[in-house]
This record gives sequence, C-alpha cells and structure tokens, in this order.
Amino acid sequence: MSDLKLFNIDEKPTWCPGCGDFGILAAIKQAFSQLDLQPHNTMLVSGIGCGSKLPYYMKANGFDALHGRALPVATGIKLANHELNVMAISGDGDGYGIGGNHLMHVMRRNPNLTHIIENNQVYGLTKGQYSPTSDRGYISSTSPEGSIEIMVNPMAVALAGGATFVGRGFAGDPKHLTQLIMKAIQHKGYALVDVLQPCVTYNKINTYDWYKERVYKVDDEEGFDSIDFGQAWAKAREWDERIPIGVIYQEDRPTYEEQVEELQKGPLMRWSPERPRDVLEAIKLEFV
Amino acid sequence: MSDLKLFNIDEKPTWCPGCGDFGILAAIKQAFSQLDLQPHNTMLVSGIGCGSKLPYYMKANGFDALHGRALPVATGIKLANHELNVMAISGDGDGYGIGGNHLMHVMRRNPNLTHIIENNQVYGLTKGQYSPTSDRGYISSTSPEGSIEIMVNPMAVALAGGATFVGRGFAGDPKHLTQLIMKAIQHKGYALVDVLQPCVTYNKINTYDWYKERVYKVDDEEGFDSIDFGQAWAKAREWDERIPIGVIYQEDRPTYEEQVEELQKGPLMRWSPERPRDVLEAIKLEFV
Amino acid sequence: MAVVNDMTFKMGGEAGQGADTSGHGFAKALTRAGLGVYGLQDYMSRIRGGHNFFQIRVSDRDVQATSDAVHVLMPLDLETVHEHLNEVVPGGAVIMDSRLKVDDGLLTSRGVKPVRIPLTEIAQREGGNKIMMNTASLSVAAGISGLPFEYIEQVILDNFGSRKGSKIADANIAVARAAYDEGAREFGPDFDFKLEPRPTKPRMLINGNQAIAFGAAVAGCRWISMYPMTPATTITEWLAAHHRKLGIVVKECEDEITAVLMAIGAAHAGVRAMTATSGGGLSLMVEAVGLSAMTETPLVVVDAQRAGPSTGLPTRTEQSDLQFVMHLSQGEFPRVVLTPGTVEECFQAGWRAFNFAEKYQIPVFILTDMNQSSAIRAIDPDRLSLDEVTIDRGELLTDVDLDAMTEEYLRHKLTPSGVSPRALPGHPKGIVLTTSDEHYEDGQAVEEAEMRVLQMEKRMRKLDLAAQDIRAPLVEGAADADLTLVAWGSTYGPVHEARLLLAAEGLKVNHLHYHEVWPFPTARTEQILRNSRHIVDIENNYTGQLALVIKMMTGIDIAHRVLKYSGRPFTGDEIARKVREGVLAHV
Amino acid sequence: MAVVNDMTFKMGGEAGQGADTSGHGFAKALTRAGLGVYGLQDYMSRIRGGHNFFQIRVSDRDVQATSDAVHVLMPLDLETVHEHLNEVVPGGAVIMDSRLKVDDGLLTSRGVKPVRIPLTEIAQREGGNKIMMNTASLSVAAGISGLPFEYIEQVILDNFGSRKGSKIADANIAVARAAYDEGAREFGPDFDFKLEPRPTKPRMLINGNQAIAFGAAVAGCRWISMYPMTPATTITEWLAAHHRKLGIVVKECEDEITAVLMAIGAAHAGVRAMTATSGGGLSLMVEAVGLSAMTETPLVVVDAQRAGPSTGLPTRTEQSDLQFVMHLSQGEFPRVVLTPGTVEECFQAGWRAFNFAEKYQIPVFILTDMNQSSAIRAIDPDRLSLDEVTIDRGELLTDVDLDAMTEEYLRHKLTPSGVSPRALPGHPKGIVLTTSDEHYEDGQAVEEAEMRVLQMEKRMRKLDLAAQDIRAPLVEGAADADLTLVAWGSTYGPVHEARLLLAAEGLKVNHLHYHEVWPFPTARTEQILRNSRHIVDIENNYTGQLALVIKMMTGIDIAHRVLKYSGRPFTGDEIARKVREGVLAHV
Ligand SMILES: Cc1ncc(C[n+]2csc(CCOP(=O)(O)OP(=O)(O)O)c2C)c(N)n1
Ligand SMILES: Cc1ncc(C[n+]2csc(CCOP(=O)(O)OP(=O)(O)O)c2C)c(N)n1
Ligand code: SF4
Ligand code: SF4
Ligand SMILES: [Mg+2]
Ligand SMILES: [Mg+2]
Repeated sequence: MSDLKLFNIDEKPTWCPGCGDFGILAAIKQAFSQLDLQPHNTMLVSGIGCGSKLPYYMKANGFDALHGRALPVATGIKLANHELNVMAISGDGDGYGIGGNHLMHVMRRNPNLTHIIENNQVYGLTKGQYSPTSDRGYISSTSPEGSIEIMVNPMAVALAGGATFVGRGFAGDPKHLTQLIMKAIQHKGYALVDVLQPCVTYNKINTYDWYKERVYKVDDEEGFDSIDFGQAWAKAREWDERIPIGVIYQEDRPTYEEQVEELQKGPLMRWSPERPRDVLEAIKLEFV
Repeated sequence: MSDLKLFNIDEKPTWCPGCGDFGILAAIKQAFSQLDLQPHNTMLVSGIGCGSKLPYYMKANGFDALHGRALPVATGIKLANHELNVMAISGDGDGYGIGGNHLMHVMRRNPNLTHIIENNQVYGLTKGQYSPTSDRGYISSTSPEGSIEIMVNPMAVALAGGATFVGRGFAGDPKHLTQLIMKAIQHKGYALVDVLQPCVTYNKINTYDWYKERVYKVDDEEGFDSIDFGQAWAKAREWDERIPIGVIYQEDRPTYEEQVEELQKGPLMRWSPERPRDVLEAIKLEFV
Repeated sequence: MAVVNDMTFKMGGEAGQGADTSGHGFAKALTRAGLGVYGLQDYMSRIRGGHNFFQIRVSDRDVQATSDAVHVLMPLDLETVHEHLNEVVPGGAVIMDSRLKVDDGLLTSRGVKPVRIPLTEIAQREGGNKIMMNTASLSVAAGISGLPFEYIEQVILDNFGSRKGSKIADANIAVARAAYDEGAREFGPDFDFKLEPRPTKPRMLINGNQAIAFGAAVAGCRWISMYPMTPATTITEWLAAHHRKLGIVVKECEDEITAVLMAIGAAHAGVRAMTATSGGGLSLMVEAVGLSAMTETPLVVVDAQRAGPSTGLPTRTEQSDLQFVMHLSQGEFPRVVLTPGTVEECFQAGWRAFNFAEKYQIPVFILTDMNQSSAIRAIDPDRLSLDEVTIDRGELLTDVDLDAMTEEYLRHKLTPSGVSPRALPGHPKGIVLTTSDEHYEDGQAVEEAEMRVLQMEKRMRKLDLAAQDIRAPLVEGAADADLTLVAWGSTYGPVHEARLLLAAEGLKVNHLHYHEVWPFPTARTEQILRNSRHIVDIENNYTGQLALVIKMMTGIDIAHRVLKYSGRPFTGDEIARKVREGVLAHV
Repeated sequence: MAVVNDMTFKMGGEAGQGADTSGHGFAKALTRAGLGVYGLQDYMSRIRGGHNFFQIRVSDRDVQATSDAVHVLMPLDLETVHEHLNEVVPGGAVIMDSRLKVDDGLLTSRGVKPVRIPLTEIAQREGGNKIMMNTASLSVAAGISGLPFEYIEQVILDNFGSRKGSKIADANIAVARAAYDEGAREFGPDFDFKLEPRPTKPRMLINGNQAIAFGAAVAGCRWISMYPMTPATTITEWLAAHHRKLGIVVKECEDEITAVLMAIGAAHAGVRAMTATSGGGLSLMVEAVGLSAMTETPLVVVDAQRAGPSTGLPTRTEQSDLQFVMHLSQGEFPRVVLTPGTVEECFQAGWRAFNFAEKYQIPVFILTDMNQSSAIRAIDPDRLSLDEVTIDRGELLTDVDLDAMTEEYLRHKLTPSGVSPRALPGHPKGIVLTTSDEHYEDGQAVEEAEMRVLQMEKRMRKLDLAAQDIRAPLVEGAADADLTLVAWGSTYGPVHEARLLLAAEGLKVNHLHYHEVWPFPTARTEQILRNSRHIVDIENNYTGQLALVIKMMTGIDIAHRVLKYSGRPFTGDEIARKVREGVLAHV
C-alpha cells in the first residue's frame, strides 16, 4: 500500500459542489494507494467533459486527450510501455456516444486497461443536453419533447462485445467503488467500470436518491457468480427498478500485449531507435 | 409484385467471377420485385468497398457515400422522405469496423431502414487485409502472424444494442436470402441483415464450402421463436461449428420516424421552404 | 458635468451566480429605453465557480463592441473586484454588498466610488431570498445612473412571464425598488454617468447565433443535425426551442460525423439542411464536406470558432479557422465561405448560405466565433428584414419538369454553367444515382481520364458562378483614406469603433470588412488596397490569415498587423491604440 | 539503324492477369542488366477484370519518368491493343498470341510490327499451364530486343526462390527459353530497338512507398498503426512483412481516427510512431493532428495522395492535398510538410520526418501520391545511404537527466527555443501531464490570457526553428536560365525529363523542385524566382497549389501553369510539349 497523499495535488477541482465526480476521484486515489501504485507508474488518459478533467486533480501521469478518444490514446501508450498502469477515463457522452466505436473494438483487443466511465446520463460540460445513456423521454435543450432514442445499455454492449471485465459502481458509494476499481485494475485485460455519477446541476432525474433507491450489490445476491456469462447477461439487462453494482462479469483471455511479439522482451519504448546496421543492410539487399 | 426487369441496368458488375456479392444483388432485386417496389421509391445507400458498389448494378435511387458511412446518410434521407424504401448497404469493414458507432446508435433510434452487411470477413477492395469479422488468427498482409483480435459478433452486438430485427443470410443461398430480405424490408424499424458472403479472391478460409458445412436455417429448428429474446441470444452466440441463418430476432418498437413530430403530416421534403410570414414575425417579436 | 448615455456596466462572479442572466435582463431594460446596447459574455469552461462576467456598453449610438473602460462594476464576489477594478474609470462606481471585504481605499485612491448597499439584506428582507441580490445590484446601478425604474420593473415582469403578478415577480420588484431607491438617494447625486431614455419604436436584443438561426429559419431550413459543442450549441438550442413553430427537425447525434452526414442525406432527399459545430467537430466533418462537394449535395455548416488548436480554450474566442475551411478535405472543389461580422450579417449569412448551397450544390460555411455567438446588440427590427430575403433553390426540377422529361435523368450532367439540374429521389422519371467516386453524368463510377477531367472542370466552373453572387467587402469611412483597416468576421465591431476613434482624431481612415470571403473578391480588393497608403490587417488570430489570403490572391503584402490570440475579443480602444502605437508611430 | 537502350515496354490486361507482377519481374531483369529502369503501374479500383497496365522505360541513363512513346506492347487481352496501339512508335512491336483477334493491318499501317507467337501454346506445351503466357510474352520481348536470356532466367529462379530447381521454376524457364528463341529468331533481325547490358555493381529496384518505409525503419520507427487505404497501404504491408527483423509493432485499427491516436499514444510513451493513409483517412485524422500539436507529441503522418475530392479515383494519382495539410485542423500550430519527389527523397523523408517530429514535438507530414507510391526505379544502393542518416530525438530527457532533476518537471515549460524538454512517463521525477486544452507549463488547463499567449508563442517559435532545418529546394539546370520550371513532389521525375528535352533544344532552362515545403523556404524562393525571366508552375492538380503558396509567401505570381488533373501522372514529353505550346509560344 502506498501513501494516499502521494496522489494529492494542489489543484482544486472545478466540479460543481456535490458532483459525483468527487467520489470517483477519491475512489481512484484509494484504489491506487491500496494497490501500492505510485504516481510515476500510473497513467490516466481521459477524453473531454466534466469527468474527463479528473487527471488534473491527482498526481499521476496524465493525458487529457480529445472528446471521445481516451481509449485509442490509452491503447497506444499501453502498448508502447506496458509497465505503466494505464487507466482510461471517459464521460458517458465521451465513452458511449462519440467514442462508441473505440469501445466496441478495444473489447476485441483486450489490452490491460482499466476504463472508468463517469456515467451521469447527461452532457455535463456542454450544459445539459441529453446523452446516449439518458433515459428515453429525457427532456433537455436539444430534446424539448423528450429524447426518442432508447438508452445504451453499457453492460449488455460490453458483454456482447467481448469485454473480459464488466463492472458497475456508484459514485455515492465510494467504498464499494474503491473495491470495484481495485478489482478492475487487478484484472488482466480490458476492464470496463461504468460508474453511476449524479450530475447535481443538470440531471434532475437520476439523482443520488434515484440511484440509492435502485442500486444493489451483486455480491449480496446468493449464488451470483460473475464468471457465469448467463448470470452476467441477466444482471446486465436489469435497470429501472433494480440496478446491480459490482463485478458483473469477469473472464480470462490473453491480453493484447501478451500477444504482440515485439513486446515480449520488455516495453517497446526501451528499445533504442538505432537498429543494427547489418539488419538494415540485409533488408536493403532484398531490393537488389 | 413488380417486374424484376425494372431493376436491371446496363452496367456489368466489376466483382470477381464467383463473388458472393452477385447472389446478394440477385436477392435484393428479387425481394424488391416480390414486394412490388419500384426503382423510384427505393433508395440504396452504401459505403465504400467491393460490396458497396452494389447500387451501381441495379436500377434504383442510389447514393454511394463514404467508407463506413452508409447509415447516417440513409437515416438523413429516410427522415427527410420517409416514403422512400431506404436500404443501407455495407461491407463488414465498412459496417462493423469504421462504421461501428453508427450501427450502435442507429439501433437505439430504430428508423425504418433495411441494412444489408455483405460480410466476407475480409477487406476486399483494398486487397485482402483482415477485417473485424475475420476469424482470430486470420493471416493477411497486415496480420502476417495471424490477427490477435477476437472477431465481432454482429448478432450479439445487435441484440445488446437494441436492434428490432436481427437476421443472417448466406450469399450462397439466394432464395433463402430473398425471403430474409423481404422480411427485413417488411419489418417496421431498423433491420440488420448480416450476409455471409464468400470473397473468392482473398478469403481462402471462409469459402462457399466452409459456410455450407456450417449454416442451418433457424426456421428448421423446432420450437425456435424469433420473438423470444432468450432464444435469439442463444442463437446469436453460435459460430464455428454451426451458424444459424434466418430471422434471429424480431421485436415491435415505434420507429424513429413515428416519433418525430414534424414528420407526422407527411415527408419533410414536401414542405416548401417558405414559412408563413406571421410565424416569422411573431418569432422576431420574442427578441423585442 | 454629467456624461449622458455613454457608459459600460460590468457584472462579475462565479459561474452559477447568474451574472449572464442578470446582465441580459439589464441589457433588455436598456434596449427598451431606446439606447444603443452591446453586451458581452465571458465565461470559463466550468459549470460552477471560477470567474465569469457580463459587460454592457450603452450609448446614444449603435455600439458594436465593448470598451476597455468600465463605469459601473457589479461584483458578485471578491475576485471580480480584484480582476476588474483597474478597468473602472475615475468617477466610476463599484456597487457592492455592504459586507464585501474590500478596502475602500483601493477604490477611492483611483477616484472610484464605493457604492455600498446592503444588497443581500435587501434581497432577503424584501424578496425573502438572497438569490435576488443580482436584481438588487442592477437596480442600484439603474438608480445611481438615473434610468427610470419602470424599465427595470418591466423586465422583471417579462422574465416571470406567465406568472405576472405572481409572488416571485412581486418579490423581485420589491427588492429592485428598494435597492433602486437607496442607490438613487444615497449615491445618485454624486454619480456623473447618467442614462436618459430615448424613446424609439421597439427594438430587438439579439446575439449572433440567434441571428444565424433566425436567418436559417427564414430561409426555410427544416433540418439541423448536430453534436453539442461550444459555442455553436446555442444555434441548435434556439431552433429546438422553436421547432414546433418552425416545423424543423432537430437531431442530436452520436458525433459530428453523423451530424454532417445526416444533414447531407436530408439535403439529398430535398430539405434545406444544416449542421453547426466548432473546430473540433468541424475537424470530424472534413471527410463529409468532400462528399457533399463530390455528390453535389447542398450543405450548410456553421463553424463557431473558438481558441485553438485542439480543445484549446473552449469558451474563448478566435478567428483561426479561415484557412482551414478554405482548404479542408482532400482534393479540390468549390465551396463558399461567409464571414459575418454583425448580427445583421449573421442573419444574412443564415439565409444566404442556403441559396449558395442549393444554387451551386456545394458545401457552404458560415464562420462565426465565440465572441459573436453570444454578444448581444440592440437593433431596429427592420435591420433583419424579411423583405430582403429571397429563397432561391437553383435548378431544382419540379414534378412537372420531371413528368415532361423524355430522356434519362443525369444527376451530374455536364452543363455550361457547371450546375446540373437536381431531381429529388422519388419520381419515376428521375432516378437519382450519385457517388463519392468520380463519375459519369449518370452517376456511375468512372475510371477514364476524359470524363474525370470534364467533371472536375464542371464542378470548378460553379465557383466562378458563385463568385458573381458573393457580396463585395464593405468599405466604410473616408473615400481617400490614408489608412485602411482590413478585417473580417466578428472584428467588424471593434474595428468599426476604432475607425470612429481614429477618425475623431482627424485621421483619414477607412475600414475594409470582409463578410463573404470565398470565392475571394479579388478585383474589388485590388481596387481598394492598391489605392491605400497604409494598410493594417486586424485579426483575432496569430498568423493573420486574411492577410495571407489577400496576398495569395492579389500579391498585396499587408505589412502591418494587429493580431490578438489571447482568446479575448478586441475592444475598439485597443485597436485604435495599437494602430497608433504600432503603425502610425512608424510611418 | 538500331537504337540501343532507349525504349519502353508496356504490358496490359485485365486485373488478375498479372501484368504488374510480370512487369515487375521484367524490370528486375533489366535492372540486373545495368540499365536505367523506371516502371509504372496503372490499375483500376477493382480486383478482377477491367484494364490495367505496367509500363517500363529503359535507358542508358537513370530515367525518372515514363514516356509517351511505347516500343514494345504486350497485350494480354484485346482491349490493351485498342487502348494503347496509338502509343506504339513506328518500328515498334506488338507481341501477341497468335490467336489474338487483331487485324494486323491496323499495326502495319502505322509502321508497327505484329509479333505473333503462339504464346499460350508455348506456355501450355513447355510449362503445362497457360498462366505462363505472361512469361512467354516477356521472353519474346527480351528475345527480339536482344537482352541476353540469362537475365530472364535469373529472375525466374529468384521468383521461385526457395523452390530453386523446382518443377515450377523449370517449367517457367522452359517456356521462357522457347518463347525467347522463337522471338529472337523470327523477329529479332527485323527489330531495331535493342538492349545491351551495362555491367555495374548490383542495383536496387524500389518504389516510393518502400523507400519511405525503409527510411522509417532506418530512423528507428517502432510503431505503425493504420487503416487500409490505397495507395498508402503498401507502406504498412512492407513494414508488416519485415516486422520481425525490425521489431516494429504494426496495428491495423478500426478506423483512421484510432490509427492516428494510437500513434500519438505510442509516441507520447516514447517510441517513434507513424501512421499512413490517403485523403479520406487523413480527413478523419484532422482532429488528432491538432492534439499532437497542442500536447507537443511527435507524430509522423504519411498522406499518399490520390485523385479527389472524396473517394474520387481511388487508384489514380494527384497532388491536391498540399494546402489541406498546410492548414488542417482548427487553430494555428507549427507543422512540417515534406514532399519527396524521388525514391531517394522518399527515403530521406522517411527518416527525416522522425527527427523533425521529435526535435520540435510537432506533427510532420510526408506527402506522396499514387504515382510515386508504386512507381519503381533502379538505383545505386549508395543513393539510400545509411551513413547519411542521423537520429536526433531532440530534447529528450534521459533517466540520468531526470534523476538529477531538482525541480518539478514541467512538460510545457516556456523556453527561448519553444522546445520543452520531454520526459517520458515512468520516471518518479518526471510526472508528465498534458492536455488538449490550453495549459500552464505543468500541463494544467489554463483560462487566463497571459499564459495562453505565452504558450501560443512558444509553440509557434518552434516553426522558426524548424525552418532552419528545412532543406532548400533543389535547383537543377542552367544557372542563368530563361525559363524556370517550378514543381514539387512526384512531378520531379517528368519535369526532370522535360528539362532535359528542352535543354536539348537549346533552351536555357532550370528546374526548381520543392521537396521540403513547409515551413516554406521563402528567402531561397525569392532569390531564385526573382531572377527568372519566365516561370512555369507544373502540378498534378487543378488549382496550382504550390503556385498559390508561393504567391502567399512571396507575392510572386506565376502566370504560366501546366496543370493535370486527369488522375494520370505527367510524362516528360508531355510537359515539354505543353511548355513549348503554352508558354514558349506566347513569350
Ligand atoms: C469533437 C468534439 N465534439 C464536441 C465537443 C464538446 N464537448 C465537450 S464535453 C462534451 C460532452 C460531455 O458529456 P460527457 O462525455 O457525458 O461528460 P460529462 O461532462 O457529462 O462528464 C462535449 C459534447 C468536443 N470537445 N469535441
Ligand atoms: C476513410 C476511408 N478509409 C479507408 C478507405 C479504403 N477502403 C476502401 S474499401 C475498404 C475496405 C473494404 O472492406 P469491406 O468494408 O469489408 O468491404 P469489401 O470490399 O470486403 O466488400 C477500405 C479500407 C476509404 N475508402 N475511406
Ligand atoms: S455539471 Fe454535472 S457533471 Fe459537471 S461538474 Fe457539475 S455536477 Fe458534475
Ligand atoms: S475481392 Fe472478394 S469481395 Fe471483392 S469482388 Fe472479388 S471476390 Fe468479391
Ligand atoms: Mg456525462
Ligand atoms: Mg469485407
């Protein structure tokens, strides 16, 4: 366990007071500390949005990329230096909306990344438009009569897409969230952690109370086993009345890095750019 | 039933002799004819790839768009003129690779579109690189040691994503395919039809024979009911040994067009751009 | 001696404290009073906290930009005092809650008057809610400057619209009244900046994005698909709020790629369609813009610029996408770029864009920016005249035309003008085939060189034609000027103010303003600039992009540049000063 | 009288008939014979059928472009005869299967010799497979022109490499021998274009994409992520084929957005990374290029241009993305654009790009095009010298540097040069924070104007620095030229040939070739062009983009333009003719 304070930084979050992102930030720091990680061997890669500002607020390597684009940058970093503990951080618009295709394909690759999606079911930073996880009928400035799309079900999409770790947490329960994030980090492969995150300013539907009334821990369910795909699938389809949190599914599959030949002798970034002269001359001869 | 010849055109396909796309073209023409459609009330919107050339080879309104981008163009057309029978046509790279995010989100919207994916499990037009549906281990010029991603399972993704019609056909069985496409067209809402399409030039694994040994019709299975999501899910996960074809899943849900207020009085494109002067003047007054 | 109707108000505080809404209300009151009003919003990329402000310039004339000098500062927090006190002129006032911990000496030493009023107390006492403190503050401002109370009252009543005579309106009015009276009584006599109503017919208070959206509405736009991005989102939000009245489909998409492609699809099917975004979103639309050009599908794209590169300063202004939109997407094709600089021009761009798009079947860009998108101005409603609007759909075949057709319809027919008559899919005689591949006249993909060349030339001919429709740049000021100020887009306002300032000093100065910039008005540019003795290029960017375009098109080198890339808009004073220092000092 | 070592071969047929592979083999034989060889591939956007060809120019000197005149046509189908017969010079030959239904009169009336040989029969008889007909055809060509048989034999043996002495090699050799002998015997005596080997040391036969890829390999590139797109894909395919030898990670992605962003991620973590695409894919990378600039992450992007706009002509050439890459992405930032025009320059661009990218921590573009990507040329291996290559990673902090660090590491430190020393994430003393938002030195997002301005200026300073590293444009030919031919990129070859042709006519002509075009070498350009009497701009595009850039940077107007936008490359003859007709005729 490393000192939690290591991850503190002298930068006050610009989030609204009461925002669920505070709980997520606390849980990530806790998880890092409990897993004995250090700022220099961790890397947070985020998109753009309220939640994506998170890397500013803790001491760790950080890369705030583009809206929707945390995953490909994170994958590039991970493959170039797989000794870094890389965590991708997205909002729901970021991760399931504009960034949806990266999600679909990262699951096929299974790089050893932890992916936190701060799911407030709304576009926060752009002032409250509906998002891909907004409930159908959600009223906002761009959906004055209520949205007519059904919401994305991230858990189901993750299971269908081949994610090897699928979890859901709640920003209002940072302790449980910490445990969940720790498991996600410990998981070898791509780990999706969807975090229910109240947006106190814009989302007046999915509030702390709304979530509190619905969430329950899958671990508390007798007989639930996250290794069982069928059970996971059933849990993944729950919403509305009861919302399961915890590890929904977990599976063992080789990681992306393990399968890339070039990475087997250590991180790619360690190799000098100078290639052996004889190798290059030999290749040149192929053209003769 | 309209005259099949109506859809004929004096343009010879540039596909390789034996290509599965010929069977798909024939099936689409047949389905159109049997459903009494006409060239002028049909519209084919495609991406870019071998299969996406299809709109060139039959008489109908056609829009060959960009690689991966058939769906948004088709959705725009459908919403602007919902009297057109709009069919989107993609390759597997096109539809599941670069265009994956449009797929994920069109399913939430459920516009009344038929979407044919010519799935040859390879990038044909760019000369044989592996695609998102290539089997893991597929060897190609960009995967000399075999691909290390698991393949996309389009049926599972469609079910998880909320598609209201999920079907699979086989280009080697144009009769069955015709029936399937007819059902997809008749379905009110977004209908995904994944078509197993042998690429005789590049894909030496997934050949006509390979598919023939594996495909079976779900309709032939006793007790199978495509309205049952659970059964559909089980079918969706089959591959390798046995590959189900036919209507895997079908569900009733309001279409996108039905829910857009502005479309209820008829196609949007019918309205003149001239708006009533009094409406505009009244709006102007709001600024005063 | 009192200065009448020439002053600037500034209210500042944390995000969420409502400086913008309150400021907007005050601007409305001033507009009703018949005064020239220009209001500017400044905010951070965060939802709560930080520092935001709203600044309103008032004048007897039609003001077009903000100024450096502030006459009344209304801090809602301490930071506002520290950030902006230095802007307050001697004789000006800072309206503060009695309890705000500011050393009055800081103010008085600068000749600034501390106007201390128990704002929170009044809000709570009279209105029962300290949130009404903003109202109190503004009412004090009105009180000390002598704006009749009825204007404040009216805006309050308006704001609580349907609830007229309601408790909340009454409470606000009570707060306003008390604050107004105390301000007028205690500080009015000693405050030299005064406001006098100038009765006129009712005027509009409107910002650039609203003007673009309204222009589009008048042009018959029936489709906007988009993805949220500051500062473009408010265009969509305005249209969404009016969607019933306008019968317009508003679609928020999963990303900007979808947004632009849906618009292309809708336009292809026959509706006037647009999308609106900012730089990052525009970057994602680049491929689709080429599709619009190649398939000859009309497309209108609003790019509301902000400070780049990349995410940059999301809520700050810049004019740095000009060359980007001129050259974006692979290959070469005709396009039109409109660069409005006033709300009137925003309105015109809003409707003219659709005519360009449909007449020439090309992508059309409207370039605006953060500053212009949210800055409000009071104008005579006749300045956005519906009578001046024409709807020209170009060579669009009607059902009657198609019924009469005897030959096969050719979507990309080679014509002398370059424009191919457009059929909309759905008619038996007009089967429409098009493609992003180079094509034959009938829309089939082509490989052979001859047709490729013909189609390329056909498309490019449309640019020559569009050039005839482009409005010449505006020239304002002295005909025989010694000094020409060259600018485009939203810098119109501050350059206009600067010209007035410089002219008042006796300089022969004029202002060349580009509001429709591509196809470039080369001949007119040469005519004006070849006669200018000194030229200064003024742009809200680093490289002087318009100057580069002018040089590319005419060879004329504009040696003097006043460039600003801090993310903040120019003021007129600032430009005048920089021209004086940087240019006039060296000639 | 025989013409020795100055001729052009052309083999044509349907896609899938193997004109390209066979042509490549023949080019190899000619290279081995010590001759100058330039080979050009031309194909349609389809996999089978249609019409493709492969054309090889041979000379005693180092030829750099193809020519209009063909001396030996080898049609694999009828269409090839109809398409290309008019290119065959009097005295030239058409090598046909005896059964090909062509009216010999068509040939003889033009002075062209029908060389009828039972190719299929020979293939079947000697080799047992009519697929060997291509080999037969080429062997006849060698036979009639007198190329010693050993060169043909050697290439056949090479091609069946490991299977040397195998049945298939033997069969091919038997076919070749028979065809060669019959050609030499029956038609050789009467055919006036001859080939004579010129023994030299072994030479390479290489195309532009291979040269770029090899350059990148030498530079230590360890990462390419991409999405397939003609004509860029072969860069990746070459690297993939050598991935074990090179220890390079090759990643095909779900789209170009991912491809470029993965490369940015990899580069940020410390490896030399690139991506390669064509226009449509580049359009999708636009937003990420801005990210690279803002986060100061090195990035190398190859844009292999093809005829646009949009999907355009996917297998045809054009130089129409120059202004696009110069201005792409919102906002303003430094970038470098390399525009190699020969395989040597492709190699140089391939390694130099990484030095630019890492030294200045910016995006770097290599612009090539369809023509250059696949055109092969025979060169002395020393022309791609490993000795000339330097690897300069710029201010990259080592572990030792970081260990010694006493202050907090600042990723975006303000420095006089504009370059901030780069730490790679992983070291306890160098915690790296960066963002696409404008930022403070430590990588935290910034709102205030002062730091914004400083960071903007810091980034732009790097452009001035990079300008010092840019290689001046090449000037070849007469020092006191009356006529200057201006060009960039892959038109180097045909312009070079045209210059030789024009010079041979006694004209004082030189050639100004831009191979590293941005930051623009303004001073050198002015120096040369201000002294030229007549300037002709030669570009494979419609608008004359380099001429526009030259005017934008220098004000110099190049009135004469030779532009081609049919999707086909220039030949030297063609340029010379157009210069004669279009320019010289009017001066
Ligand atoms: C390409 C692009 N499009 C749009 C935006 C504007 N934008 C910034 S944040 C955001 C949405 C934020 O929503 P979400 O991802 O759910 O994050 P939240 O703010 O709710 O945490 C958008 C649309 C952008 N920065 N880039
Ligand atoms: C943005 C973009 N990237 C890449 C390409 C090149 N490209 C054309 S077709 C194609 C893949 C075709 O594969 P698929 O979609 O499976 O269709 P198929 O040819 O196999 O029918 C690619 C990558 C393109 N046209 N546009
Ligand atoms: S707007 Fe919502 S998500 Fe954003 S900081 Fe405020 S509460 Fe959090
Ligand atoms: S390459 Fe494959 S998919 Fe393309 S036309 Fe040939 S067989 Fe069909
Ligand atoms: Mg959100
Ligand atoms: Mg495919």
